[in-house]
Amino acid sequence: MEKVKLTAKDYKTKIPIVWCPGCGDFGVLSAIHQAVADLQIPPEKLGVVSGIGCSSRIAGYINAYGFNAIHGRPLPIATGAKVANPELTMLVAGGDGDGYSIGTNHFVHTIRRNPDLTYIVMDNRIYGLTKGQVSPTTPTGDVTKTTPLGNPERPLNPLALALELGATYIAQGFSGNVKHLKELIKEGIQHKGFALINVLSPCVTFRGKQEYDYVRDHGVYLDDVDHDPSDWNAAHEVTQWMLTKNQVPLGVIYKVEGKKTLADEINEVQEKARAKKIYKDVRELIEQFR
Amino acid sequence: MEKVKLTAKDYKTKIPIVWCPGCGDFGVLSAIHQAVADLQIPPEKLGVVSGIGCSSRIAGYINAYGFNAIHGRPLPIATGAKVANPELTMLVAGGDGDGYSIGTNHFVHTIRRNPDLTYIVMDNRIYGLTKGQVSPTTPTGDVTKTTPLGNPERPLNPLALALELGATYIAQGFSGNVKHLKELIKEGIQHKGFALINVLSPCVTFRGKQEYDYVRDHGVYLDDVDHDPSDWNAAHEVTQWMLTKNQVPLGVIYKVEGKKTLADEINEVQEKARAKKIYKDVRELIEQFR
Amino acid sequence: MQQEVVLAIAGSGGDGVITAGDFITKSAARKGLFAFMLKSYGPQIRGGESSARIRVSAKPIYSQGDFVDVLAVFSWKDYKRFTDEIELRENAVVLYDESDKTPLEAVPIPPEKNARFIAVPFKKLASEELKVPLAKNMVLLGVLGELLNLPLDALKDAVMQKFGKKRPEAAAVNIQAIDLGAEWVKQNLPEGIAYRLEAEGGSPKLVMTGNDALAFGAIHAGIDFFSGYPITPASPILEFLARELPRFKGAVVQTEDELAAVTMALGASWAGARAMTASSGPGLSLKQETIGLSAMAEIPLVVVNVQRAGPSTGIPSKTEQADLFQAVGGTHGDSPRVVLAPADVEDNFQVAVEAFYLAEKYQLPVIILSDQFLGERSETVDEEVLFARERKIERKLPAEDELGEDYARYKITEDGVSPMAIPGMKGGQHYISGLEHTEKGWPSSSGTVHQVMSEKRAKKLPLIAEESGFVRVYGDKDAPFAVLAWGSTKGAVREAIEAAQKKGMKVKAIVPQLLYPLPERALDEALKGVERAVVVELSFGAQFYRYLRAYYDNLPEKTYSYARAGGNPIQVQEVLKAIEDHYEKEVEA
Amino acid sequence: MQQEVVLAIAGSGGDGVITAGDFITKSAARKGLFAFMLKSYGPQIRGGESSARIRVSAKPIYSQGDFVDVLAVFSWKDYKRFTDEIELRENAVVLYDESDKTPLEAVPIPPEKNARFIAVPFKKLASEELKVPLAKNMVLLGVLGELLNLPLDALKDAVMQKFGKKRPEAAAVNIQAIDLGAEWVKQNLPEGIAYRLEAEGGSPKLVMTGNDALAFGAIHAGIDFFSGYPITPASPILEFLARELPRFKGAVVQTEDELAAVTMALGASWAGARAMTASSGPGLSLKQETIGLSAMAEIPLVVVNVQRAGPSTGIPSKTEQADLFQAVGGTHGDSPRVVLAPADVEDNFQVAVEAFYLAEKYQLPVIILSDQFLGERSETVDEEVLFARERKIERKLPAEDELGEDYARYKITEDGVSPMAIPGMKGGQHYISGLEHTEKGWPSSSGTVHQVMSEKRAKKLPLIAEESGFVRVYGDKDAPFAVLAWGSTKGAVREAIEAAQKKGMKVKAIVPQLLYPLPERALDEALKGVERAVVVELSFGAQFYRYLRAYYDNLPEKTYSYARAGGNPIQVQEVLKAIEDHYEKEVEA
Ligand SMILES: Cc1ncc(C[n+]2csc(CCOP(=O)(O)OP(=O)(O)O)c2C)c(N)n1
Ligand SMILES: Cc1ncc(C[n+]2csc(CCOP(=O)(O)OP(=O)(O)O)c2C)c(N)n1
Ligand code: SF4
Ligand code: SF4
Ligand SMILES: [Mg+2]
Ligand SMILES: [Mg+2]
Repeated sequence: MEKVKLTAKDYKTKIPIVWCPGCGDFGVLSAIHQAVADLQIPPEKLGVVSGIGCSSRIAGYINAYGFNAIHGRPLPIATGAKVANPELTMLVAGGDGDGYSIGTNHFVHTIRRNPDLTYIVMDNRIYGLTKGQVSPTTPTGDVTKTTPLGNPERPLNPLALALELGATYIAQGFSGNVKHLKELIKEGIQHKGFALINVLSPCVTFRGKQEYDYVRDHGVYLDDVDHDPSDWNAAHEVTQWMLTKNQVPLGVIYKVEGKKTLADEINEVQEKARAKKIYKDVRELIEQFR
Repeated sequence: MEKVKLTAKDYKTKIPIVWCPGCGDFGVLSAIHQAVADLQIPPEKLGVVSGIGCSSRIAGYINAYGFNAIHGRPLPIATGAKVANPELTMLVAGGDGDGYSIGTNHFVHTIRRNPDLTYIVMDNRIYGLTKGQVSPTTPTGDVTKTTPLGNPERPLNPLALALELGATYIAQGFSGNVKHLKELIKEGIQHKGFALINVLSPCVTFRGKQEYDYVRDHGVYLDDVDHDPSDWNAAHEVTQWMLTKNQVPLGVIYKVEGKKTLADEINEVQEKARAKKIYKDVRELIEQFR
Repeated sequence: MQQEVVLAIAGSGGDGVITAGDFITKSAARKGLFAFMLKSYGPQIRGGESSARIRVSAKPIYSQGDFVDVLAVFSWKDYKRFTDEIELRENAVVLYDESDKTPLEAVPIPPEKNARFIAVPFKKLASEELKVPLAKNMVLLGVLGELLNLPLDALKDAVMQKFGKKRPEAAAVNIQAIDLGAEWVKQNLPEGIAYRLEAEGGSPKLVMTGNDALAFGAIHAGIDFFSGYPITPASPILEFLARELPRFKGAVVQTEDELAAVTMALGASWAGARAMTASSGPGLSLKQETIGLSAMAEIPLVVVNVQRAGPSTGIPSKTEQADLFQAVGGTHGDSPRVVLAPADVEDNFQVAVEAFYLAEKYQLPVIILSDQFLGERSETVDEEVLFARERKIERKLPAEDELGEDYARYKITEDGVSPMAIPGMKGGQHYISGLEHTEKGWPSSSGTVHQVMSEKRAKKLPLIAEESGFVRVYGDKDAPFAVLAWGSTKGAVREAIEAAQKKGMKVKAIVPQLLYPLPERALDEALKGVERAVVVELSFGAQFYRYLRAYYDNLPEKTYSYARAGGNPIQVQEVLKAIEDHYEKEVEA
Repeated sequence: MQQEVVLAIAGSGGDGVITAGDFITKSAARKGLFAFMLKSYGPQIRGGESSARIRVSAKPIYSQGDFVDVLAVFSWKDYKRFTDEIELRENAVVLYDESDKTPLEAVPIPPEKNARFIAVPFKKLASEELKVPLAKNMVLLGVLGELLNLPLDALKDAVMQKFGKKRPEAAAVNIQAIDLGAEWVKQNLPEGIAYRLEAEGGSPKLVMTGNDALAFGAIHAGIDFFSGYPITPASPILEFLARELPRFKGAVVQTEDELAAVTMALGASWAGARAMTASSGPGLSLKQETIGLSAMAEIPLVVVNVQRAGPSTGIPSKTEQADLFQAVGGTHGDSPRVVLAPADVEDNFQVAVEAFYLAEKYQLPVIILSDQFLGERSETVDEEVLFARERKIERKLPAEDELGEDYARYKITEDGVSPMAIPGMKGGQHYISGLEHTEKGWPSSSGTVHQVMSEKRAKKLPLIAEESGFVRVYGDKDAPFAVLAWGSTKGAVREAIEAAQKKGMKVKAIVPQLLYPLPERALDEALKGVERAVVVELSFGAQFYRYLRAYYDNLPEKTYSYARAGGNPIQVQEVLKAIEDHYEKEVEA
């Protein structure tokens, strides 16, 4: 066995953390620190791209190449980076607002393209950074700053959506269980292609402590029940648990390997193109203009 | 029986049509003309909002309040209009690029909000107006201007996506069968809430005539088979036919009534708010600042 | 006789610093005093440092005040974060919690300020006497109230208003705490500390933030529809309207992003509603395409930008005036629009009304350039001033005989405004688009049509520039020296003008409320006799200075620029120095 | 001796008008002549009207030519759509298909043009002799080739190149058709029609469009990654790169929208690639937020805007120069960037190279403002000129000893450029964001830090302005009168200068290739001795004129504006008139 050199501590940074005491995102951060340590990913080969939100600040707290970009756009940024620099292990992080509201278009089409990214969404079912407005995952009826009389809308189900779109690794974690979450992240990183990890990561400031209790009381670990993550229909049923059984599934909901990634596609195109014609010098392009 | 006054002809306009001879969109236009005539919708009560694309030009060819807006944004524009002016019958029209590429975010969240709109997507599986680039519904392997060696990507399945997102009226039509399509549109307009009608409307210029043949040869009318559109699982299976059976389902795939619309939600909020406090004069708002 | 005082309070998130500041401001307003309160937060979402800076005065005030007279801190650690923002006046009084044992030499206050330090047992009184450590901010309130001679009754009223109904016990404890603090001052204040405001105020005033004033103004203007996406520092507009607009049967939608927010508002307006959206820089960048559509399709639209420091995410909680270029020219193409700039909290209300007035009358996008400093500060406001300017808000509709077959949505008219048929109007059916079009709205790719329609759309601009009341002048009307400013720098500029006048300089300030199109004639009028000018602004790139050069023909030849990056609001001293720098030169010449 | 000729061909979509135009242009280039071809389409996607306008000359030409010498039409109906765009020279030769029986009095050509009408049996020859009615455009080609004395061999070569391999039968028929047309001219051309180009050309030239030149230039500059979303008239750049870049192991992604396009390119650049995206106005509006991120996070990014007439959807197929304000200031905040403007097809290639050079060297966004007229026209290009300007494209990386714990991504340096660690570099790990930040990239909300970092980012601009080769001067270097222009108006301006000189005026043209930051010193140099100037542009709002006023201190006091809406490209006559209007005045004064 190879000697383990890097520990979780080696992935910490010195940037002061701005999260509120008790914020779920601390758990996610620990899980990431431990996951990349377990996998011994050299920090310089690790990229972390995030959007904007409390959760997105995480890019600064990991010893890596961190890019806390703009709201809603971490997926295309990370896709570009991964295409340009395929050696990088690329984590993408953000909030429910970032990923499932302003970023939904990219969410849909990134899944379609299947780049080898691990997308960790810290779903606190609220807009934290902007101080408590309704998010697309806020439960119906909940009072927020912009739904003072209760949220009239129905929440989006990102797990079901990802499944329908053809994602090949879909998991849900809980920031209150770092050990479990760490394993999900590791598996996501090792999965070839796009991996979605939705993490219930309570915002204690704008959703209160009961959010922790909710997940603790209603969480069901898929390892404890007879769930086959390679079975699409079973996975689909699991994605509906919150509606059908008031249960929060935790674990790997769906996973299949072997789907072409964006890198595979790009390589194929390059090979096909070069099979037709290879230029030795840029100047040869001139021929088509004569 | 009431005397029918308006005919399809009354819904035509004089603006010169720019579509190529043979374009599928002509069929969609006829179907709309006939549908609104059948329903005797007064032209001044009809709104047609579209994005940008060949298909989106349709807003100019219907005697109505037509708004050929900007690329990808017809859904929120129509939502705003419908909220502001609930009496209008509001059609939204556009292409596969407009709705399923640049407009996907609005597609997702409009379905969640469920405004009472009828959204007709002229899906020609290509970008027509910009002269033949790949679209999110272009089949894998097809050669387009931007995939000269064949489209490496997997197409999006808008029907399945809408179903997963909770749409309550989902239908697919074919511009080659105007009569059938007309009925789908009428049903969509009469449906309370968001109605999606995906219309296979071939682009003869950039996809060739075989696109017609494909639908004709592989189309299966749901009326002819034993499909129950109120059964979600059955509907889901139907949305997969193109992949699983190389068949193109035509007809109403899913339909349930009774889901709250955006207008219902807005009314509820207004009622709740006014139950708490009603201002007789704007100036009374001042009290909170004392 | 003490006419005014600038207070600063610094603490951690849990310390209730902002609440204390709010109560002081409210009670000052009730006494009829003028007040101005600025909040500032550290990067922490909760539990981080925060500070409130409150200026209270018997005379009208226009800025936050450069120097702090009285500083109150719960801990030196928290205070440290704000040294950039808080400058003490010489001999300032510094109240600090006695439990913070930092030696005074180590405290981040320069010795040359000669501050008078007073240790106060804020925490101890709250914990020991009341057993409610959290009430320390109310103890502080009592201390400050007594120190400044604010009416304790008014402070207590403010407490009752906030907690009375919902949490009567909390209210009772807080009131006790106020008394404790006041009592402490009476017993323990060293001799020679005299910050008692002796002034009598006028009639009671309102206190509101600029964001609330803007949202309120929009309701006054008859807004029907608002769609927005949260963003600091514009979210309070969305929140205010989400709460209040439904009571007026209006609708508010929080959308999935800014693209939906602006297009939804445009759709509502097209269908006949008065519609608005609001955001800050990043959101405005995303809205540019639709602003162009509003201009091209000639659909009224009000777009608010509560500016923050940029570029990119920048400093979301800090102010700047650097979105001017974007407001004027951020859209592709030659795209007519109106840009309005409120300059204080009252203005936020009035400019909202003006925005609807102009948008509806001229059928184009109106951008309101507020900023964080304007939007988030609280200020005393006079009710009558708020409602003083009346505007008749109306959209030009087609007459009966203009409808039918020949109805031309973009009919060329003298003023460039064409009667707009609203969906639902019989015989008004027509087709519009963002494409260049003929009078009937039919798409055209003719260069001639493009020129003619560009002229048609542009015709509105000179008329808007002639609308009255959009240029304000402060100071000596005949002065040969002017400060040109816009938006939230107005306050400091106005006070600097007064200070310069006191120093014997002949100066005035010119502050347009309408930035685009420039009200040229009113500016000409205001600039009469001006030989030198300095343009003062909070934009590193001196956008206003450059904009004036580009668009205004009669700028004094000797026009200088004082511009710096935002973050902290501009100070009176800074403006005064800018005046002196360039005024001096004139004397030399 | 005829030195040049301007041809126009009009027909329907199926008529092969553009193909015919392409063949003429190519064969002229092979003969070593200079050629310039402009296409124009009606609103129809297919089957609508189209026209090709080709200017061929023995001497260098810079514009489309104001007047048409030879017009060929298949049907008068189609031609009608282009009367706005095609002005005949007096006594022009008009070839029309004899099957169109419209009486010549009813033809949309003003009688005062005194055109010489010649009925030609294009269709008949193709249908009857060849049984291939579609070959009528090749008959036309033969007619024109013979009429102009173009080498028929070269025409046939062009045909072979296009069809020879894939469709040999088509090639054979086409060649026969060419012969038929040429023969018809020999037999039937009335006396006195002499448009034979007598000139000998130079060495064979390339023919390319501006869009292709730009994409080719990007490949020459070593582009690794391109992401784009289709839009007229920028799509050909995406299409060219989708075809060619994979052969160089680069990657191209067609994204879901422009937001993804620009952010994906930015991500690729952050990870070390040379990355570009391209769009037109509406897409650029959507990209503003990310352009600001590129500026703030200091990540190189090349963004192409092939401008079209706006605002909003405008006229997608027509040109304009009205996105200048947006390019310079469309992003919120004070956001440094570079704006480059190619002025002809060759320039598109070179500017692409310059763009990568500047973006990589200075770590900021570079916007290329091309336009529809530049992007879609075909022009003869000299291979050697294309590759003449060499630039060393390099990103400043940290030295070994700068890496590690203390690595500061935004280290303040003399030139404002900080060594950039690329993901993968050991010890270079760091955190960046669009937030204002310290040298280490840590977020900061301090106003002081904001000012310092604004200065740091702005330091690059004067250095860029000093980079050489960005201002071109044409005409009389010592002239007291100058035309200031940018981008695609250059061609007409340059020819107008020549015409004015011929008329005895002392004039020059000054055309900066770098628009932002303005190369002030080079402009000062170019403007030496200039007393009057006119700024010529295709923007209704006179954006360049206003921009120069805003940013350039030494504009001659008497600087005038000639500006109009786009649609049709600017003409030599128009510029000449603008010169005369303002030059005259000088003489009077
Ligand atoms: C374009 C743009 N719009 C809006 C914002 C303001 N904004 C910052 S974070 C955020 C949402 C935060 O919610 P989420 O993504 O769920 O993250 P959280 O703070 O809850 O972790 C918003 C709306 C922005 N920065 N940029
Ligand atoms: C913001 C923006 N991006 C790109 C375009 C260019 N554009 C016009 S239509 C279109 C797509 C057309 O495809 P689709 O929506 O499928 O309509 P179709 O023409 O096929 O009916 C694109 C990309 C635009 N007008 N605006
Ligand atoms: S506001 Fe909520 S999400 Fe943000 S740091 Fe605090 S607890 Fe976490
Ligand atoms: S290009 Fe295609 S979609 Fe567009 S009008 Fe022609 S056939 Fe129809
Ligand atoms: Mg959240
Ligand atoms: Mg399409």
